[in-house]
Amino acid sequence: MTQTMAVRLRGIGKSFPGVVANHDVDIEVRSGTVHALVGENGAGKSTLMKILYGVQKPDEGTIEIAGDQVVLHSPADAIQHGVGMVFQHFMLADNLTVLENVVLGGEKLYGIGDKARAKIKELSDSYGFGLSPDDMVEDLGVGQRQRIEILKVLYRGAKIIILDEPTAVLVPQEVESLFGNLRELKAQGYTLLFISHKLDEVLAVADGVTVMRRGTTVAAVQPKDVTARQLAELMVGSELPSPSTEDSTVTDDVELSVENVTLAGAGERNLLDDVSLRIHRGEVLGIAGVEGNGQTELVELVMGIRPATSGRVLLGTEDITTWSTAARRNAGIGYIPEDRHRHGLLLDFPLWENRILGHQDRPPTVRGPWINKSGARKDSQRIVDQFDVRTPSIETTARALSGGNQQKFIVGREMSGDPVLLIASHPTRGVDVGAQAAIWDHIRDARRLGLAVLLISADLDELIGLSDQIQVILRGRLVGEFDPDTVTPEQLGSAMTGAGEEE
Amino acid sequence: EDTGGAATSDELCADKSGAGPKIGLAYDIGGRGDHSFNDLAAAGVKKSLDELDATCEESEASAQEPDSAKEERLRTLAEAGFNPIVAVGFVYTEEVNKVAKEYPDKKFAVVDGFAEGPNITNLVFSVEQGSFLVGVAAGLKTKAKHVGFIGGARGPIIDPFAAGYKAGVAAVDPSIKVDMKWLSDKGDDKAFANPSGAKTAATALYDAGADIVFHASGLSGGGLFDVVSTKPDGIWAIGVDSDQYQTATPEQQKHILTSSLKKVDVAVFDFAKAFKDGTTKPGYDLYDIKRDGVGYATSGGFLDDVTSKIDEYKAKLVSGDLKAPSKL
Amino acid sequence: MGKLDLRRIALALAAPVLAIVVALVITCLILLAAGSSVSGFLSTIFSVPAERNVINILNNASILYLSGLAAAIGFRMNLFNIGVEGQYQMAVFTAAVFAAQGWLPGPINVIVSIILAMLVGAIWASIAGVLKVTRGVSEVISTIMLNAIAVSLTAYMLRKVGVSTGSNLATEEIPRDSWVGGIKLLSGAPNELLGLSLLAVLGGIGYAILLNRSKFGFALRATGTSASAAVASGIDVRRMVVVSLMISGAVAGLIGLPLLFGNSHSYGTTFQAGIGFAGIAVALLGRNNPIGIAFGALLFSYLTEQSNLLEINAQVSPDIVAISQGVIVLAVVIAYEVVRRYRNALEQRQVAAELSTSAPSEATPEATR
Amino acid sequence: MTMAPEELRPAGAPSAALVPRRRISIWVWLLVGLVLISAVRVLTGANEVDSAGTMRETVNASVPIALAALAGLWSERAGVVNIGLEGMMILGTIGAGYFGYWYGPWAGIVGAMVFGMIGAALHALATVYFGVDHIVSGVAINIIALGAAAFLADTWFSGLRGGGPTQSPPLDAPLSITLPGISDAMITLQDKHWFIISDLASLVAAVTTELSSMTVLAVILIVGSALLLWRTGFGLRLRSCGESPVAAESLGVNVYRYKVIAVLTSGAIAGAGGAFIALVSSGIYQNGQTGGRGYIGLAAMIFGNWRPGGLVMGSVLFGYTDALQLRAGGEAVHALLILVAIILLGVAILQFRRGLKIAATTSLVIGVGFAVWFFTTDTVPADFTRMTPYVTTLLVLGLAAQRLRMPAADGLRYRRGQAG
Ligand SMILES: Nc1ncnc2c1ncn2[C@@H]1O[C@H](COP(=O)(O)OP(=O)(O)OP(=O)(O)O)[C@@H](O)[C@H]1O
Ligand SMILES: Nc1ncnc2c1ncn2[C@@H]1O[C@H](COP(=O)(O)OP(=O)(O)OP(=O)(O)O)[C@@H](O)[C@H]1O
Ligand SMILES: [Mg+2]
Ligand SMILES: [Mg+2]
Repeated sequence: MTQTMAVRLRGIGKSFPGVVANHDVDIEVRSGTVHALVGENGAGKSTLMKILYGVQKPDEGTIEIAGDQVVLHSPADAIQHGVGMVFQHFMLADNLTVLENVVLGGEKLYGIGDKARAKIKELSDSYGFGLSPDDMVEDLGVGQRQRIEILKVLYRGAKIIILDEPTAVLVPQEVESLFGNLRELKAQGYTLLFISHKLDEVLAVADGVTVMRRGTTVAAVQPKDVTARQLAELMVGSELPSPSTEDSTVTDDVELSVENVTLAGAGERNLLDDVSLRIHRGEVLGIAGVEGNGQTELVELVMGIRPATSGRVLLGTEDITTWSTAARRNAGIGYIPEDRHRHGLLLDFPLWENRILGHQDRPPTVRGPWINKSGARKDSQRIVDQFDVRTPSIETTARALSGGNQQKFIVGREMSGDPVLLIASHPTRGVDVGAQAAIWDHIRDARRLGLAVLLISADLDELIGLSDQIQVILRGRLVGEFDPDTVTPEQLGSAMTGAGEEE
Repeated sequence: EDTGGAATSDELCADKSGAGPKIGLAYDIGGRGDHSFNDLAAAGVKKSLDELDATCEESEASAQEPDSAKEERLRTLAEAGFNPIVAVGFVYTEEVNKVAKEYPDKKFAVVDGFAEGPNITNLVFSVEQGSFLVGVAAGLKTKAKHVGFIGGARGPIIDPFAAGYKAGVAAVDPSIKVDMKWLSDKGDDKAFANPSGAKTAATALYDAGADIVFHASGLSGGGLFDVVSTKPDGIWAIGVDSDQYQTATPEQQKHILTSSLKKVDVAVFDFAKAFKDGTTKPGYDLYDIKRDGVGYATSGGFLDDVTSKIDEYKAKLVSGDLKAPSKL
Repeated sequence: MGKLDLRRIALALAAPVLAIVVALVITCLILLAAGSSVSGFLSTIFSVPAERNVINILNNASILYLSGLAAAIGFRMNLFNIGVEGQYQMAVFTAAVFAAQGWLPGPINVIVSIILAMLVGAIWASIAGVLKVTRGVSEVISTIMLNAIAVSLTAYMLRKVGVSTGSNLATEEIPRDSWVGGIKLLSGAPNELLGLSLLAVLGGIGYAILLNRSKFGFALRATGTSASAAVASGIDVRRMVVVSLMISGAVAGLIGLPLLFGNSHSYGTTFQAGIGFAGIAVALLGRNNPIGIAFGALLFSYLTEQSNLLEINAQVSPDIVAISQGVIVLAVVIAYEVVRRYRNALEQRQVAAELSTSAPSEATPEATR
Repeated sequence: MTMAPEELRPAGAPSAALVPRRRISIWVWLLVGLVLISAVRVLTGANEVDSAGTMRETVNASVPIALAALAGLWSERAGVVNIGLEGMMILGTIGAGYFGYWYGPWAGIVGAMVFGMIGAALHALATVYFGVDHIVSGVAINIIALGAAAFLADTWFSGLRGGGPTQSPPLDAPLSITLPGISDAMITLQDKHWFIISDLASLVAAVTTELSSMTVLAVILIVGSALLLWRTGFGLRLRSCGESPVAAESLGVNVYRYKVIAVLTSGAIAGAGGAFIALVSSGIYQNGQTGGRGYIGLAAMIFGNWRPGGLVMGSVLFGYTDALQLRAGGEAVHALLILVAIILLGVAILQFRRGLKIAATTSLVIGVGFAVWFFTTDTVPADFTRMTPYVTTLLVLGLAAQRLRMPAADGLRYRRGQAG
């Protein structure tokens, strides 16, 4: 092992007000390898990578890149040293073209005109990215967006590429092609550092793995020496809970039926096209699909946020097609939105006021036209206790809570008032394993009591584990029904990408 | 040299040594330096300082102030021992009504006002008569048989100017066309402090064929003079309130035919003098053509050929044979 | 908790006080630069107001307060209602014309006129609301345009129905039995507190209750902080936009009434303008909080009243006070921002402390290894 | 502080993002406009509708608005909402008054831009560094500027010959250009009242007669800004701060710096707009002479969909209707009624073809209303002509606003270190 070290971090420490995100972190990454970084939610992985990319300044410790000790004041410095990063949340301006997003900040390299366009084309072609420089980013899907991100890094001639959870939003096939790209890059001498929660993937592609726990590095291992299970135990120190269905609780009573619903879009294609589905009491219906294929629209349609162009929606036997969102909620639909910050919470309001949100017509939080403050407070406390929301008090603003705790509070709220139907969009996205298990348990409990659940998730294991029935959505249409007991993620994946259709 | 308006020296009231009347002067918006009735009032006070050994204190209204600020201004002057107190502008009417009651032994005057009280004198002007005369002048001088008028805003303030002017023109020759433009709906900044609007209006009037334009729009009139100064000889503008020839630039002077005079300075001086003599009278003190309280200016000598004709009309106005209308 | 609250209160108070001091310092620097008398300025501004000035301050503050409330209702919804100005002009004009007819006896005439004014303000504001929700027109633009249109419209109608006295043009005078008498608050003052300034008190209480206690107020605040969350929780945001703009307009309709019924008794060309714009600043200064707006209105009113004397006492142009007022608005928000950041950090630290004491069970790393 | 239109989109209406981007060149719009106006002129015989005089006034009325709008564009493209434009323009007028009086018109322009930048510096400090709500800061700046200008005018101009506490002495205008040969020939052509040809002639006459050098400067500023913002790396960086500052930061762009540059430029341009009002439109400084043009400029920019070509159209629309009512009065505005009716009918047809039945009906009804108004009257009362610019703006926005799209991060708080 006489290879040079591409990256060497020594004794890195970084704290935010009240949080120690990193301490005593040591990492070594050899040139020309794929190195994986794993750890729980909040373990400090992203922070560490941001330090390496110059976004955050470390409080202590040293950074060496290709053998030279460096001080990074901004991403510009990191780029200068050949480091590039693809962030966990994409960093793209929707209203700009692919070209503009790529050349931004690197205008000196090839200008912003035809030379840059040619360079982008060349890169895109040589890696099979299939991007056209003049497309607007807002028109592109997740997979393409990710490729733009990688292209941005390559365009700058980075030799060390950081990818923060690049596979979280990809379907298995897309993951495969991404890994193909990574191997290719490695073969050309690039060094890749990537973060993932999916340990199988990590073992499949990485040459070295560093494990982080509670802000520090706890182990550096070779993939060939460990199993996924051992890796998980290194990460969390306990067994990974996994979603699994118990005995079926499905009844014969249909709670929600969506009948031939179509939602017209602005262009040629319908956002939802002749969608029909039924969910019985006590049943979980999982919807699998690549993001942007109509899941959001389906949820918003059932919630009454978007009106259907044609078709009907029935709750029990009641036709609710023309009902307002408020009426639907009052009729017992609970809603865990996919983006909790935008749709689920009033971040600057205390928890107890967040309890009222979505329940502003129902006791115990309101009384006639008035807010029932004590009722809201009491019931918030109940949720905090029952759902193990970690917060100093119910007077704390929602913003101050960690994502997992925010999500638990939302779940608790949406399960209040005995809903008959729960719409759960990505209920465990971005929450740590503990909270994840708790949320699964709550959904299962409610299901046992007769709740019907419409579950949308990008996490195929979660879908398979929780659902009684899985439907795949593709370009606004339901294209296949699967039995979770028998289906594999790969099968779902091919249905999701339409590969099945072409075969 | 001090020519910008009648009194732009910064120290109008600096000298407090006089033994005559202590005049408190409350201006409308714009205050001293507005080249209009505030300045004229100041000129009247200046004359009082010189001739009546008076002293003074001045204070001006600010834009969009509450009515209580006007009351406060008057009270402050009264408390500080000033007497008489001259309020410049009809906007002070209600406030003088109130405050004059509180200070029954002080004398108040309101320029253009309509206040009532035993110690209040309203100094009012028959501006339609002065405007009638400049209308006559315009009627006599127009070659195009087409004249124009720019008013700040429709309403009782400016309507008399317009009506008198129109009647004056018609008195000479009813076939002469009179075009009217109004700058604003309200007596606001867009009416009386809007030279760019007046420029547009003036250009439109001259482009449409008028060769004489009279303005009654306060500071906006500067826009008219700007436009007329770029025109060939024989194209005229008519000023308002003071003799605007006196304050114009040389290029503009060549085109300022006359001005419709409203002698606020005379009225204010008369009032101060009456105060000194103890002869102030409550009610309305009308400055009309008979008293030479309104009139037309002859600076520049452009009217020399027609002065006699204009004065015939003037005589008829004085005698009451002719009436200048004040409503449009 | 108690100690922390004390600190918070101190922090909350420190911000506005600091802002006022900063604004005064800046004002003095400008005066110095312009060669004006700083000591004259300070002694005039901080002179004890006479009783009649106190009354003026209260009267103007109550009018400003109504204007501030009107603006604040919009702000709470994240709507920038610049149209308060036009709304109150339309409203007070209508009320003046109606009340002058004397169709109804005394107090009933007043009450109906008040309702009418609120209605007109609401309707005028609703145009902006409807344009926003049906056509997506930014309320910033539409209310600017509506202000200008209101100016033309009231001037036009005034010429149609007004009577001119001397140079003044005004609606007919309201019958004496519908005048709302003043309240003799201070015996030494010749002037009185405007009777309808009580509307400000009622408005403030109503606003506080509506905002903090009612479902509607909750929906309003929720929509204001996150329209997306409001939609998801079943709040009809489009309806909220129209309704809240209408409420804002209705309150705006009250602005001119204390003056109309207590002072001028008619609406004319000299009726006070510009209160709507001042209200925006007052609302921002008061952070859209009912008590904060009261402080803001009193402060603005105090400064304006004291500035009346500047010219006579200190030979300083009263316009200098506008600079102080603007700087105060800016300085206050900056100060609050600094405090807010500090508080957020405090809260985060508190949360972290809480977490570290209650050791999480399933996340304990050493459980199996 | 204004609410994102996203949640307010009328039910069923497509989001701006989904509407296919089909950009019709500004030239096409201008041509269509010209043909329509010419047709209306010939139809109604209201020749003032597009006489050279009206056109020249239109240019003069449009330039300050366009400069304000351009100022807004700079700032908002970098993500800073600038409602303080009015204040920066006011500072521009007083700067132009002071420096213009003492050192001549060009110094006046420079002084105005510097004064505008002082206001902008305050705005940048508050919004960029302290994260203050952009609207609050803008409103405060408007108040400060109004007071400061009044105070300075009193301090600087009292006692000057021709000046006073609320106004400066008369100011010299910067050079204006007339091409006598062309100008006269075109006027002759205009007076023939031929369809299209005379209209074009009056247009040419308008820009060859007493064209202010500041108008030329404004055109250069607008074209230059368009090129700078859309054709250079600098512009891309600046715009990216308004679209996604975190993305920009993650690529090493110093977002604060670009925002500050943008806001300062915005202030300078707004100041230039103030200079135009003081030096060219009025020839004098006066308190309150901006008359809300900063706000109108903001409206023109929004109207123009945050684009240079669009804001010019918005400014011209406003400037034209404003100039027309003052210059030509009731008859010409009356002729506009039928123009509006024709446009509305056209819009109704377009909307109907796009399947927007309710919108189409609304347009149709309003259009017919205007047509009826036109055919049953001879003139529009003066009281209503003055509303023309405002009503037109509302009307046009009502028809067009849904297709507007502001920079994605416009008005949002941004703190350094947010990337990731
Ligand atoms: N800008 C910040 N301000 C305050 N706290 C922060 C900030 N960024 C991260 N943290 C905190 O630092 C800790 C580590 O966060 P980090 O994002 O590095 O975790 P992670 O390992 O990437 O988690 P995940 O798997 O969820 O992405 C968390 O407690 C987080 O709340
Ligand atoms: N989003 C954009 N991406 C790339 N270039 C742009 C964008 N917007 C404008 N431009 C270019 O910037 C310049 C100015 O834009 P503007 O929209 O004002 O021009 P335009 O003449 O109206 O363009 P068009 O004729 O395409 O409508 C034009 O050259 C235009 O092509
Ligand atoms: Mg992370
Ligand atoms: Mg364009």
